[in-house]
Amino acid sequence: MSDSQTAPTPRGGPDIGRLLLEGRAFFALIAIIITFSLLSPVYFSTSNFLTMSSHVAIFGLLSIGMLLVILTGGIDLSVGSTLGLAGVVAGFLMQGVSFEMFGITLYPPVWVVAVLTCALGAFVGLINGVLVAWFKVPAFVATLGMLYVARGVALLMTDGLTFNNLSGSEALGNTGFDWLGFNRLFGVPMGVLILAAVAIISMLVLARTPFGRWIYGTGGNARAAELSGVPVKRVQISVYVLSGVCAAIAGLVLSSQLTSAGPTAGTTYELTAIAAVVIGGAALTGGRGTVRGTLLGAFVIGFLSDGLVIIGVSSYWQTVFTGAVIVLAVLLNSIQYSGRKRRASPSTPSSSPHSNPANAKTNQRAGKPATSSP
Amino acid sequence: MSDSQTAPTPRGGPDIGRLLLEGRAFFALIAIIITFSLLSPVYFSTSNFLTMSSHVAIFGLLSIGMLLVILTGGIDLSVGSTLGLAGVVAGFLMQGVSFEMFGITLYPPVWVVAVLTCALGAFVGLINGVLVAWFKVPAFVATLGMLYVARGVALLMTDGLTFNNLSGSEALGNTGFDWLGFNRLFGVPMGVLILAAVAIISMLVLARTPFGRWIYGTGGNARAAELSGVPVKRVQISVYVLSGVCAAIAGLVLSSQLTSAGPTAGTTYELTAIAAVVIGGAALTGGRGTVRGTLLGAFVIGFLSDGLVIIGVSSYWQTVFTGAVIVLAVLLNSIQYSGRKRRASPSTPSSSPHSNPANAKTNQRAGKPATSSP
Amino acid sequence: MTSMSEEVKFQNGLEEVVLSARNIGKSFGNVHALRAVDFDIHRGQVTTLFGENGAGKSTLMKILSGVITPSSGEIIFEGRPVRFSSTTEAQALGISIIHQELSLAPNLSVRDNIFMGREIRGPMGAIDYAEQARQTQALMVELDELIDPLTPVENLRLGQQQIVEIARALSVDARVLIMDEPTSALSASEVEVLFRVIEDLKSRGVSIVYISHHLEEALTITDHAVVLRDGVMTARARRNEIDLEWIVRHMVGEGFDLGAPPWGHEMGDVALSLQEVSVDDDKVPGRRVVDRLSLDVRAGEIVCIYGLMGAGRTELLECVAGRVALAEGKVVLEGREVAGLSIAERIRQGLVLVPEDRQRDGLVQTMTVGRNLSLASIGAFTRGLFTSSRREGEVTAEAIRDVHIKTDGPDATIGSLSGGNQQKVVIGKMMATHPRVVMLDEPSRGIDIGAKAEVFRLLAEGAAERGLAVIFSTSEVGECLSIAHRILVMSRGRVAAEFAAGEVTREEIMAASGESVAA
Amino acid sequence: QSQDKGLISVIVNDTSNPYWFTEGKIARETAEELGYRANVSSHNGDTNTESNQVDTAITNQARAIILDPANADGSIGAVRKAVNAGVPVFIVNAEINQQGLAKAQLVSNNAQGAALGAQQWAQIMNGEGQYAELKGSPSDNNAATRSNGYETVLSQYPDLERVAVDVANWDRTQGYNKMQSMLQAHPNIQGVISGNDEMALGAIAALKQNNKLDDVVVGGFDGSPDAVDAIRAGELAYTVLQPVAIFSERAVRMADELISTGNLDIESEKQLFDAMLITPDNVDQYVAPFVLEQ
Ligand SMILES: Nc1ncnc2c1ncn2[C@@H]1O[C@H](COP(=O)(O)OP(=O)(O)OP(=O)(O)O)[C@@H](O)[C@H]1O
Ligand SMILES: Nc1ncnc2c1ncn2[C@@H]1O[C@H](COP(=O)(O)OP(=O)(O)OP(=O)(O)O)[C@@H](O)[C@H]1O
Ligand SMILES: O[C@@H]1[C@H](O)[C@H](O)CO[C@H]1O
Ligand SMILES: [Mg+2]
Ligand SMILES: [Mg+2]
Repeated sequence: MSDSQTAPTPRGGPDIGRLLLEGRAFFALIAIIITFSLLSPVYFSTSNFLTMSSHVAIFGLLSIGMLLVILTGGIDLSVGSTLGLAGVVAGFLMQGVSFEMFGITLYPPVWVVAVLTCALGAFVGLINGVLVAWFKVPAFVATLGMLYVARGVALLMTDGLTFNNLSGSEALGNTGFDWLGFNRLFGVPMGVLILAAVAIISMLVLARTPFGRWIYGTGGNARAAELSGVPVKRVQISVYVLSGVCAAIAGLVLSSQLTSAGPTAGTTYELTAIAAVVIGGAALTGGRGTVRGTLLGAFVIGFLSDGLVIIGVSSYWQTVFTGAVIVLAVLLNSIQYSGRKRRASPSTPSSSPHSNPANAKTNQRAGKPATSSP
Repeated sequence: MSDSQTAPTPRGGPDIGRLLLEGRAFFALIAIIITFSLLSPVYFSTSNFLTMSSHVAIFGLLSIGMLLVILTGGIDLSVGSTLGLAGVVAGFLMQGVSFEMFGITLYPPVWVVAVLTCALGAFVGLINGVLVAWFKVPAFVATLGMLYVARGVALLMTDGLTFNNLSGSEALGNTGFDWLGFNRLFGVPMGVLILAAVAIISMLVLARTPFGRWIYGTGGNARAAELSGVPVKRVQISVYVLSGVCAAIAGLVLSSQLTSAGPTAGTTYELTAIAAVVIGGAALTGGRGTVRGTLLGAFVIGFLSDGLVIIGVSSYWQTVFTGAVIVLAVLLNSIQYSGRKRRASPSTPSSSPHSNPANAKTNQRAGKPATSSP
Repeated sequence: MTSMSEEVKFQNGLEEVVLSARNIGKSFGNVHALRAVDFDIHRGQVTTLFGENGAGKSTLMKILSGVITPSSGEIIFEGRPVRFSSTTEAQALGISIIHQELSLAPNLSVRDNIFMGREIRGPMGAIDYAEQARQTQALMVELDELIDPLTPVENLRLGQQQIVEIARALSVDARVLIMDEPTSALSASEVEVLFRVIEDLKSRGVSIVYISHHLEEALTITDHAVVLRDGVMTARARRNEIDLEWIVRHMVGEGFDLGAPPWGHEMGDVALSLQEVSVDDDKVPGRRVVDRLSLDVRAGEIVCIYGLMGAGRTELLECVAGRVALAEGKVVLEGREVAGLSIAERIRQGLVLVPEDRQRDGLVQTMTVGRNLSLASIGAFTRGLFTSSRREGEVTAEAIRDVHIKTDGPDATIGSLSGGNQQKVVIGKMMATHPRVVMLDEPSRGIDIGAKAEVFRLLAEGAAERGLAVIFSTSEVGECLSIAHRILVMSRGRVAAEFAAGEVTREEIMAASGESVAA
Repeated sequence: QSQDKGLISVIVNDTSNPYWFTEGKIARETAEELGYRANVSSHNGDTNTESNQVDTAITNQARAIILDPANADGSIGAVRKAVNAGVPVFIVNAEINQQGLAKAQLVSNNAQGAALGAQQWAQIMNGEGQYAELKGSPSDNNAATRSNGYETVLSQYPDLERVAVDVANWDRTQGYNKMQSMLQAHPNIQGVISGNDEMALGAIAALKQNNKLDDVVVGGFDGSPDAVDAIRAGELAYTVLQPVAIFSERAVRMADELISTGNLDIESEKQLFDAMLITPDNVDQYVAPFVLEQ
C-alpha cells in the first residue's frame, strides 16, 4: 500500500516511484495541468501557478486541519464558518477595542490580533472537540451545529456588515495586516509560504511524534488505542482545536488578501476541504491519509477551478466539471484497486479477507480495500 | 436500547411509554412547541401546525430517503441538488417537449410528468449507488460529486432561469400540477399527506420486509450480511435510488407549492436532511435508526425555524439557535446514555467491554455505545 | 466454595500472592457476571482460569487490568488495596493484559502497534523508530515469528495478529501478565513457542494468568487452576492435585463426553464435489492459495480439514461459499455446478458457510440476537411481501434452543453475549437455513468444551438423521479425531494427506501438515 | 407609537449584504415610526425559504408584506399565496414577472442605472481597451438587466473589447478569485465593470495584489458604504447608487396608506426609481448608507 493510503512509515525521502505509480491525486493534477496548458497559453506560467497557489492556500490550510480530524475518524463541518468568524474577529480587533468604562480604545498590534484570532479558532475547535470526545455527540452533528452557531455569531458581531479597514495606521502602531495576503518572499506569496509551513509542521507531527501515531491509532481503532494507553479523548479534542486554528489562519490570510473581512466568507468551504482530503487518499473512517495527499487534493481542486475560469468556461459548466473531477479522481483509484482485487474476489472487491471488523467497516464506508499488495 | 435506536421490533403499536422516556427528538419537539406557544399567540393553532407541517414535508421527504442511505452506512449529499434538478425537469416537461424534426410539441399530462421526474430521481440515485456499490467510491465523495453535477445540469437546462408556468392548460390536457402543493384533503395539505404515505411505506418496508432487514444488516456489518445471503450491492444501490426518488418527490411537491421551478432550489438541504436523521437517533455508521425518529427530527427542525420566524427573531439569531438546537437535541441523548453507562462501567463510558473493534468504531464515530444495559 | 484447609495452604509459605481480587461482584444491568469472587495471582507462577462461555472469566480479568471497574469488592496489589480507573493506571503497576478480542489498530504497522501509547522518544521528542523496530525485531525472534516490524497489522493473518498482541504484552515488562485466550488462533507449534516464553517469564518472577478453552494444552503450563461457573468460583487447586476430568467436572458437571463420529448410518450420494479447485492469492500475482484441490463429501459424512495457519483452508471454504472467486476448477453441489451463483443463491440451494472470524464475518453487531439468528433465513418467515413476526419468533426460539445459546432472549444485544455464545449465534444462524451441506471454518474457536460438544453433537445428528454433509476446519488435532469420518490434511493449498478416522494417530496428522511434533 | 397598528413583515434577500441590510433596516424603522411592529427575515435567495416566510407572515396576521423577491419567476407563487390570504404585498428592489398581484413594485431603474454607469465608465476608459465583466447570480433578474444595459452602451464603442466575463454571484470573495484568474488570462485588462459593488471590491483586492490597480478602471453598482469609501480612496472610479433607502421607505409608507385608508393612490404598479451616479466629485454628498443628498 502506498504511503498515501496508510499511516506514513518514515523511511528515507518520499518515494517518487510510488508517488507516480499510485498517487491518483498526483495523476489528476498532472492531467489538469496538461489539459489547461493546451487550452490556454497563459495557464502554464510561473505567475499563474503562484496566483493559483495563493488561492489553494486557503483551501489547503482548511484541508490540513480537516485531515487531522478525519484521521481520527471525525469530521469538521465548521471550518468554513470558523474561517468567516476568524476574519470578522480580526477585523473587529483591527478597528480597535474600546473599553467604555475607561473611555479608552486599544489598538492591538497585528501580531496580537493574529494570536487572538488563532486563539478564537482554537476555542471553537475546543467546543467541537469536547462535544465529540466527552459528550459523545457524533462529530457530524457537533460540527454541523457549530457551522450554524459560528456563522450566526459572525453575523451578529458585524451586524451583517463587512470590515473594510484592515490596514491599520502607523500612528496606532497596528499596520502590517496586509502583509499576510500581499507580501511575497522570494516572489512567493505569503499565503503559500504559510501553507507550506503548516504542511511541513503537520507532516513532521504526523510522521515523527507520538501524538501523530496516536492520531492514526485513534482513527484505526479507538478502543484499542485507549486500551494501549493512548489518551484518546485528549487526541480527539486536540485535532479539533488544531483544525480550528488552521481555519483561523486561513481566515487571516483570506481577509488579508481581500483587505476586508465579511461574515459570510468561507460559506461551503467545508465541503471543498473534505473533498480535497478524500481526493488525497484519506479514508473518511479514519486512520488513513497523509498531508502530501491532502495537499495534492487541494491543488487538484484549486488548479481545476482556476483553469476553468481562465479558459472562460461558463459558470454552470464549472459546477458540472468540479463534481465530475471529484468523482473521477477518486474513481481512478478505486478502479485501480478493484482491478487488482477482482482477480481475487469478484463478489467483494471491497474486502480483504484478513482484515478485522474495524476494517470491514472501513471498507464498506470508505469503499477502499484495507490491504493491497506491496 | 430504545426502538428509536435499533431496528424496530414489530410488536403491536408504538410503545408510548418508551417513546416518552427515550425519544430525545420527541422531547425536543415538545419543548419547542411549548416555548413558541408561550412566546406567540398564533403559534399554537391547527392552521399554523398544518402550514408548518407542509414546510416540514419537503425536509421530511428528503430525510426519509437519507435515512435509508444512512442505515446502510452511506450518505447522500446530492439530495438537495436532485430536488432542484427534479423541479427543473418537471418544469421543463410542463412547458411541452418539442420534437423539432417532426415539428410537433408534446404536452405530457401531469401524471406522466410526475412519473418521469421520479424516474429521473431514480436515475441520479442509480449513478450514486453504482459508484458506491460497484466502483467503491466512498459515498461522501460520490454524492458530493453528484451534488455539483446535478446542480450544474439544472442550471444548464434553464440557463439559470426559473420555470414559472407550471399550471398547464385545459386545452393541452396537462393541468393539475399545482394539485400536489395546493390541494388539501380533509383540510390537510397534499404535501403532508404525501410525506405521511412515504413514511408509512418506509416504516413497513423497514420493519416488515426482507429488504428492510437487509438494509439494517448491510449497515450493521456488510461482510456478515453478505455471507448470510444478503445481496449487499443490490441493497446499496436500491437505497440511493430510493433516496433519489424521495428527492424527486420533494422537488415535485416544492415546485408545486411554489408554482415555479428554479435551478437553485434545495441548495444545502442535504445538511438539514442529515441533521434530521441524526436528531432522530440514527447512527451515521449505519444499522441504527427509524423512520419515526427521523420524522421527529424533521419536525424539530421545521417547527423551530418557523417558530423563530414567527416570533420575529433576527435572522442571525435564527442561525445561532438552529445550530444550538441541533447539538442540544443530540446531546440530550448522549448525556442520558453516558449517565447510564457510567453507572455500569465508569472507566470506559465510550466503549462497552464486550464490543468488538467494529463497535468501538461505531461508538467513536457515532458517539453512541454499541450496547447498553437493559 | 473452597474449603478452609485449602485457604490456609494458599496463604503460607513461598506462594506469595501478588494481586488478588476480594469479594468481587459485577453486574451489567440485571446480568450478574460475577458474584463474590475471590481470586489470587501467585508470584512467578501460572494461574489458569477455566470456565464455560459466559462464566465471567474475561470480566474478571478486565477488572483486574483496569478496563472496567467492579460493582463491588476490592483489588489488593502486594498487600495494598488499589483502584484502577484506567488501563494506564494498572499498567503503571506492571499489570498487562492480552485481550480475548484482538485490540490492534489495523492501519498501523506491527512496530507502531506494539509501542502505541508508550512510544520511545529520541531527541527533540521525536519517536525513535529505529529503537522501536529493533525491539520489535527482538520480540519477534523471541516468539519465533518472522514478521517484518513495518508490516501493517491488517496484512497479517489472525494468528499473526495474535502474536503481535502477545509481543505487545511482553514488551511492557509486566509483573503480572494476563492472557485471555491468547492461542485461539495459533497453531500447535506457535503455542509451543508461547509456552516456552511463559516458562521463561516465570523464571524471571512474572506472574501469569492464563485462560483457554484448550484444556489439555492449558494444563501443561498450569501451576494453579481456578474454575468459574456462572460468575461464582467453584473450585481451585494446584496442578498436582488435579487432572482434566477434574476441570471438566467443575466446569460443566459429571459425565461428559466430546462425542464420537456417528457411525452406523448409511452415507448418501456425493453431496458436494470439489474438482481441481484453485484460488488465486490476492497479494502475490500468480501464486495460488488453493491449488487444484479435489474433494468429494457424501451426504451424512463429516470431513475435517486440518492444517497449519496459512494452509489455505479459509480461502478454500470461502471460495466454495461464493465469497472468493474460483480461479479454476468446479464446485458441484448435488450434481449441479454452482460456480457463478451468488452467496445468496448457494445458501438457497443448501450450501452454507460458518465463517472463521465471528466479529468480522459472522455477526451484525447492531442487531439483536434474534435478528442475527434469523438473518440468513428471512425467506422462511416471509409471507407474500411481509415477514411474519410470529414465524420469526419460532425460528429464533428454535435456534436458541438447538445450539444452546445462553442469552436473556432474542431481544438481547449481541454485545451482551460472551464470546462463545456469540459463536453459537453464528452457527445457529446458518443451521436455521436447513442446509444440505454445511462448512464450518474453525467452529470451535473460543467456545467452551460443553458448547463444542453441543455443536459437534448437532452436526453429528444432522449427518445421521438428515444426511447433512459437514466439512469443518480445525487447528486442534483432538477435534479431528473425535468426530470426523474422514480427515484431510491441507498444506500450502493442497491436500497433503487423507486419513480415515480410527486409522490415524495425532502424530501422523501433525506430521502430514508439516508441523514439528513437539518433543 | 402607543397605538399598535399591527405587524408588517419585511422579507429581504440576505442581510449579510449591506445593500439588503439597509433595505430591511429602513423598512423596519419606517414601520415602527408609523406605529407598526416590524419583523425582518431573510430568504438568502431560496424561494422555498421565502415561501415559508410568507406563510409565517400570514400566520402572524401581518397587515402587509414588504418583499424583496428571491426570484423573478420563482417568487410569484409566494406572492399569490399572500394575496389570496388577503395580505397586501409590496415588492421592493427586484421585480416579479407578473403584474397585478403585488400592490406595487418599487425597484430601482436597473436599465437606466446600468446605462448611466456604463457611460461613465466608457468615458473614463476613453472608449478603448480590453475589459472584464463580473456578473451577479443568474437567478436574479437584476444581473441580466445590468449586464444587458452595459452591453447596450458599450457595444457602441468598437475599441472596447470585452475579453472576459464570469459570474461571481454578487460575492466579494468570488469576485476576488475570478478576477485573479482573469488577470492571468488577460494581463492587459484596462477596465473592470461589475454588476455590483461587492464583486467590484473583490476585483479591486485582486488588482491591488497584482499591482495593477493604478492601470485599471473599476466600476461598481449599488452605492454601498464600502464602495463609497473605495471611491474616496481613489480605488473605485464610480458606483451607481440604487436609491434603496428611498424606495424601501416609500414601500412602507404605501403599505400604511393602504392599511389606514383602504386605498392606494398610485399611477401604476411598477414604480421605477432612477439610479444616481456617485463619483469622486459628488462623493461628499453621501451622508448615510445609500443616501445621496441632492
Ligand atoms: N457489556 C456487557 N453487557 C451485558 N452483559 C455482559 C457484558 N459483558 C459481559 N456480559 C455478560 O457477563 C457474563 C460473563 O461474560 P464474560 O465475557 O466474562 O465470559 P467469559 O467467561 O469470558 O466467556 P468466554 O469463554 O465465552 O469468553 C456473560 O453472561 C455475558 O453475557
Ligand atoms: N494478509 C496476508 N498476507 C499475506 N499472505 C496471506 C495473508 N493472508 C493469508 N495469506 C496467505 O494465504 C494463504 C492461506 O491463508 P489462510 O489464513 O486463509 O489459511 P488457513 O488455512 O485458513 O489458516 P488459518 O485459518 O488457520 O489462519 C497462506 O498461504 C497465507 O500465507
Ligand atoms: O440590487 C441588488 C444589489 O445589487 C445586491 O448587491 C445584489 O443583488 C441585487 O439584486
Ligand atoms: Mg472471555
Ligand atoms: Mg482459516
